[in-house]
Amino acid sequence: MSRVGVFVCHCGNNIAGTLNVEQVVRAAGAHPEVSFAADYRYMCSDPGQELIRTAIREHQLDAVVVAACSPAMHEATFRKACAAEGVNAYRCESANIREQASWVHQKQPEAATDKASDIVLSVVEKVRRNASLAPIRLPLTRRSLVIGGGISGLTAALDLADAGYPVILVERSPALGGKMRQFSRSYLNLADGEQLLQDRLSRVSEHVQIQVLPSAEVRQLSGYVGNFEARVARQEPEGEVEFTFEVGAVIVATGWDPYPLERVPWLGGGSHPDIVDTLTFERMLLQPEGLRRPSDGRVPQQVVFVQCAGSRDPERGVPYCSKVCCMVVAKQARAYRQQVPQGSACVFYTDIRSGGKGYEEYVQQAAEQYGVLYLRGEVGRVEAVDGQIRLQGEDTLSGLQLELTPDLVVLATPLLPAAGVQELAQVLRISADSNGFLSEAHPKLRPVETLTAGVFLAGCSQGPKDIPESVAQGGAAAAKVMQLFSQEMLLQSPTVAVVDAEICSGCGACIETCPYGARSLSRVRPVAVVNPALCQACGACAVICPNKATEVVNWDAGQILAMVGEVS
Amino acid sequence: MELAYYPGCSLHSTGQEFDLSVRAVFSRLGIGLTELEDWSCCGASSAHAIDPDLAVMLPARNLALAQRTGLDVLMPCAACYNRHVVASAHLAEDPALRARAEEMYGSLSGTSTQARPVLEVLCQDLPRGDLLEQVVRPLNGLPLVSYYGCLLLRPAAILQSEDPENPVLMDELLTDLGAEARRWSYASECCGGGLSLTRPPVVQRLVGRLVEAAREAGAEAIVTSCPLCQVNLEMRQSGHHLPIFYVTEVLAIALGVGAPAWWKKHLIDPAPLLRRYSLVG
Amino acid sequence: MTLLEAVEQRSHQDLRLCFQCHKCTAGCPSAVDMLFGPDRVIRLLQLGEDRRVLGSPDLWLCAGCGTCGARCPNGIDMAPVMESLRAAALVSGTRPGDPGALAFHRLFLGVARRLGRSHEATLLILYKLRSGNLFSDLGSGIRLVLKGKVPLLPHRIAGWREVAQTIDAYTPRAGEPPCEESARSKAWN
Amino acid sequence: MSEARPSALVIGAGIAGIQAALDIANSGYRAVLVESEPSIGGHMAQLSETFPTLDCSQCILTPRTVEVGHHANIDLRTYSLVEDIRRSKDGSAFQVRIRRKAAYVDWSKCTGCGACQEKCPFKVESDFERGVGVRKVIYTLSPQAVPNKPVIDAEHCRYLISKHEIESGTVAALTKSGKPAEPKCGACAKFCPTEAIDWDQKDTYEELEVGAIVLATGFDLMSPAQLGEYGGGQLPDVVDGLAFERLLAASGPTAGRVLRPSDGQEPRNVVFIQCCGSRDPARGQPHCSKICCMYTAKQAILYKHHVHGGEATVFYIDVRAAGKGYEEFLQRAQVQEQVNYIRGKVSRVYAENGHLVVKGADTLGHRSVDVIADMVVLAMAVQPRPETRRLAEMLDLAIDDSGFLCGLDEELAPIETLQSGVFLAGTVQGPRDIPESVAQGSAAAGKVIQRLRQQGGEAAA
Repeated sequence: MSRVGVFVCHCGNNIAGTLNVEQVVRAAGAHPEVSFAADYRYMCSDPGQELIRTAIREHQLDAVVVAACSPAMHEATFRKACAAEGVNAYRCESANIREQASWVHQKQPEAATDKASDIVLSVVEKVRRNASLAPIRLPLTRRSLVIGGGISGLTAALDLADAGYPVILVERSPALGGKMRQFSRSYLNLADGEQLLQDRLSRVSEHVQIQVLPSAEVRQLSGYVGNFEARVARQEPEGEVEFTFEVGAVIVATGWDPYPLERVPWLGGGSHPDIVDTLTFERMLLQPEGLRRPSDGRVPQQVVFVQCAGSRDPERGVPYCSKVCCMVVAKQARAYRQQVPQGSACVFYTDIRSGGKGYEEYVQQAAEQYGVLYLRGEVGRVEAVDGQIRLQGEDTLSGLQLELTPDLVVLATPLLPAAGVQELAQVLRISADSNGFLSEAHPKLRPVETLTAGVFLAGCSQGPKDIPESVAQGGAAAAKVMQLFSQEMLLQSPTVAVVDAEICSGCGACIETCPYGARSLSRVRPVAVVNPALCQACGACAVICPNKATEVVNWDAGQILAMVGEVS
Repeated sequence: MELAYYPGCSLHSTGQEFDLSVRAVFSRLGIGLTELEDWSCCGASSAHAIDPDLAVMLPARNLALAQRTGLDVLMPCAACYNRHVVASAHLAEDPALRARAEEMYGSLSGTSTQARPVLEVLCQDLPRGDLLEQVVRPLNGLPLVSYYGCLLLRPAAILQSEDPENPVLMDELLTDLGAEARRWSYASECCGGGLSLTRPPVVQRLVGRLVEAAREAGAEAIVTSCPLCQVNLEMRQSGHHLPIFYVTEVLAIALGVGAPAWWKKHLIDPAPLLRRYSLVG
Repeated sequence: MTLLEAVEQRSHQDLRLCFQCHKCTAGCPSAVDMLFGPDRVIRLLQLGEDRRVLGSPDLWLCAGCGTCGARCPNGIDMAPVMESLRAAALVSGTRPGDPGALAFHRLFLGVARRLGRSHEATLLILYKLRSGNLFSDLGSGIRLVLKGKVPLLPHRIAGWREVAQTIDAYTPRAGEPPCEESARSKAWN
Repeated sequence: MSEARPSALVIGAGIAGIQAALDIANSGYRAVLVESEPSIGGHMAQLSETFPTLDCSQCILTPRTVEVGHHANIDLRTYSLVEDIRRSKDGSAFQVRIRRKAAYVDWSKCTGCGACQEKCPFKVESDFERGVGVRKVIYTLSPQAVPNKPVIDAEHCRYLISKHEIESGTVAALTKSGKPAEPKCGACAKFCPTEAIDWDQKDTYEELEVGAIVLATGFDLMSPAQLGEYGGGQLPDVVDGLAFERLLAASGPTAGRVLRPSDGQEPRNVVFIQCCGSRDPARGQPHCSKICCMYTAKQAILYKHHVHGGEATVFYIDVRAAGKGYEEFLQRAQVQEQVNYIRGKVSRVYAENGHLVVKGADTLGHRSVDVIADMVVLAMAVQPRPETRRLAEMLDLAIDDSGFLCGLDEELAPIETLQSGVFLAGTVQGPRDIPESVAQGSAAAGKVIQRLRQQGGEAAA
């Protein structure tokens, strides 16, 4: 006989606005093993938690159900409160009556109330059968793998190394520095990209804590947070050499790749040597003899920049905004006017997105001080006719139709996720969005984490961003790793799959079905074993097992049947 | 207090009530006014229509005359006031133009006289308590809206005026005099006075909207401090018969120096309204 | 010098700062009657469409109220810009976008030139005669005269010659460069 | 008070400061988190939902605030101000003086039961509710406040005012019947079950030593009263973006119903005006406030969800949807949710016939538009909080033209400052959204951990 406490949260109006909270309390209180039931406005608040703790003391509760939001939200909060009063954390469960009842049945308050009562009672049935457990403790390796040697990867590596943690820095190309190395200059600094990187590059190469592997790629990652094993292949003159590293964390900073010009044929991409992308124009600005156009080496007198050349164009290009182009073009147009004062520069744009520190002012200066002409409107067509570029566009602000014959057209094409990042994502067991950028754990509050513990993101691998944002993200990812490495041991949830070796026949069905690679055959005898660090308790093994030899702790068949019995 | 006085062309014709009420009120308040000798037209609102420099050079003559008096110049007409202040600013910034003006009219510096609008002198120079002591006939809750128009407020940086989007001086004065200053959104909207003769349809639209908004705010009259606005609002409204007062006229009533002579000059006779609120006779 | 640059110099306004937010036009009391509105006047100047600007009635529809300047995020006051554009239109010989308005202003200054002050009765009658529109708006004029607000006899001030000289020197004539001081000095001497 | 354990000072407990403090604390170092308001969470606690996922702001924030409140390595100092900071002689540490404002409530006795707030008879306009809601004179910012301990607003408390009058002699010390005069009211004290009300509480001071500092003092919105043409501060149904958040929020004064302030009616037409004071060097701030385009799109969507058949119109100059999933979110607002986007700035908002007339223009259609609205929402400029300048002077940090703090190199070292050991996080450096602020908070924590490790202090196990 357990002594279960049930606590029903109003969640402001999120729950109490739809369903009858008191009725849920009464339904729960009628269960023979429920010794106490109450409701409160916000269970997650300090007084709400205090209510739980007081009830545990006063009613000698040994299990707790909090009927509130999704367990992903606050289960940890409530388990902590229970543990503080001596109730084992795993004897505390959340019953989700918000996402699963009040939010989805707003128009049927009575049915929602009945459903919430059922949910609560089924969780009572589960929790009274829950075992008391202790977290699993795992050791960890305090070394990290940083993939990508651009500005965000370099920043992450240096931050970690400066904090005293060794780093393996893997870079696909032969040299570190990433795309920034090709930049003529940044928006705010006068020096070119190479100069700006110099300090970081020399510190990385000299740092005792950093081992750099250029021309290398990560081929495989096995293991789990704190205890990964990475296989890295490096191209050397003699052929491919493979290295294996034990690391505790991985930072993915694979950056971006340019969009092929041929994919914007309506803007003449690929049809004329004087139609170039912004990255090419960066290099042109750095030519020692001054700016020359590719076709005949003449100084271009009229340059047209076309923004959103493929971005914000779900039909023909990519649906997303590439974020940096507005500023890149403003910078390039200014630089062009500086190098060729008698030349004219105009920019076709849809919206100017200069949201960053000093950016608005920077673009205003381009128009005011550098005489760059901004034309709001789309370019209909760019084509080469008899070797001459013709451009048709409209200035929607004045309504003027424009036909131009520029000497040079610079297309601000989209930023693409780095080539090969999809395969890498599979290797690392992380996910990517529909555009191919890697997915963060939460778009607001966990921007540099992934859903795979121990794997972090930085810079453009997650989506287009500019230099200061990439630097901040590199630093943030490093901080997350430092946090991880500061733990003495890693704590892992004990509610994982277990195998009853007496029943297991070693058929291997569960090994095949496990999506996390957490199961294998024992080396000692023909039974399945579970690596608890990898197991995510999904239960696929329990379903597939023909002999009912495997179960997830605190989610056993008896519990699930009791829960179902309560509902039906 | 002693001021030089520049009535401007309007106050000698369409804006006579303004001239009369200014003289009456200032005399009652003990502020001496000496008309600037041989003053000339400032060019408003045609000089700036055809040449920016001409719009500076015509006021420059009056500015030179004013320098010789050593007194600040009261300029009730908002257009004249605006043009003179803007001209002073241009003359201070453009040495060539200034040299030409001085060659023509004599020195523009020496004393620090400046143009002053009526409202500012009444509300800022004069202690409010002193003014209210002279009130003999509080305005009995007469519902009014203040209308500042454009030229007293803009360009604010040059005129050093109060916030053009939310001016308060006139409202405060009217409230203190016992009137009920109604809130409305049109206190500094343009009435189109500058286009009154050349584009009557444009102006009728603008005035119509102002008068309707004043009615909707519950006002029984509009109070202004600009002769262009006053005549424009009276002449171009249709069907509303909403009286348009100069601020000095309203003040004159409160000070007991209001004269029926100038009510008769209004295109829209305010006497019936004043009778209803027991403010005449 | 482009018209854009000449106007910027003369009006002391920085038109290149304009990012076409349209706040000026939204608040302009005359905009609904304009062909372009203040924001597109700037835009056309930026694009070098000078003739369309100089010939537009918009220049003559600006009431000079300064609402645009008070609200512009970039601090651009269109009233002086319009002033400079009108002067530029006159010296360029472009057919004025509103000949009636120009005629009125010339009459106004003509009266001031003769008297040293304005005289509304003279002006009203001359203007209505000249515009061939004698009866369109005469009602209110007559009402003003009957109210005794418009003195019928003009008064000439002692210093009228100074005023006349000033007006003569600063009235733009077709063919003058839009912003050249030397031409002005000639007229002056 | 200062312990031997190396520690860092984090000033400002908005999301950036919270993230920095948690990351420092979770790495085993002590973080002293100072917040001037009675509870933590910053502006994020005021938001309804967040873009582009429409996650409930309070729901994703509360786990973090609760974690801060219970964290063994975080010393929370709410309702407190940093009075002084001095660097130690060897440069490695900082001496910090913190003033805790008198709350007139003994928090060690208070259980947060809320009886005092229920019984307090006086209501005043609430800053947290941005003027569209009220609070009691003894108050917490929200029911989920961390810490959930109330403070008394001395300026409006009847008891404290009358107590001061008696003590200063403005009111006779004896009543007519000859008894000593008693301060009036005191309802909170009468009903407090733990006798936690302390009428004699004074400001208290604390000195401590820290090895590093994170500045995360955040932002304010420019006051709508500065834009007279929109009727800001004069027309009750013209509100700023944060006020509209409160009207959308389930925990807000209208319990999540969009009701206009003047008469409590549901607005059928809402106009949103972007760039109010931003991108406006002539009268506001030269900078772009960066977050408004997205939160306006979000508010328009949420409004349309709350008020079926309601019309939402957005006036904009450029829509700046630069961020992951932002462009797609904007498309959703325009296409699926049918929010009416008009490119052009509004010149004036008039009050007319009990509604508002918004006079704008459509630069693309080349026409003027007058939109009749029941409510107008102004996306006011993001600007630094006043105390930021004071802290910058104290620490000798660089400030930009808008008053935001400058990073050592705004591009390559945005977190570090001219002063070693002093780091920046969040909007104290310039306008930015939540994920950027969180990333900066973590990055600043990384710099702090690095420094504390280099100084040789071992983290607590």
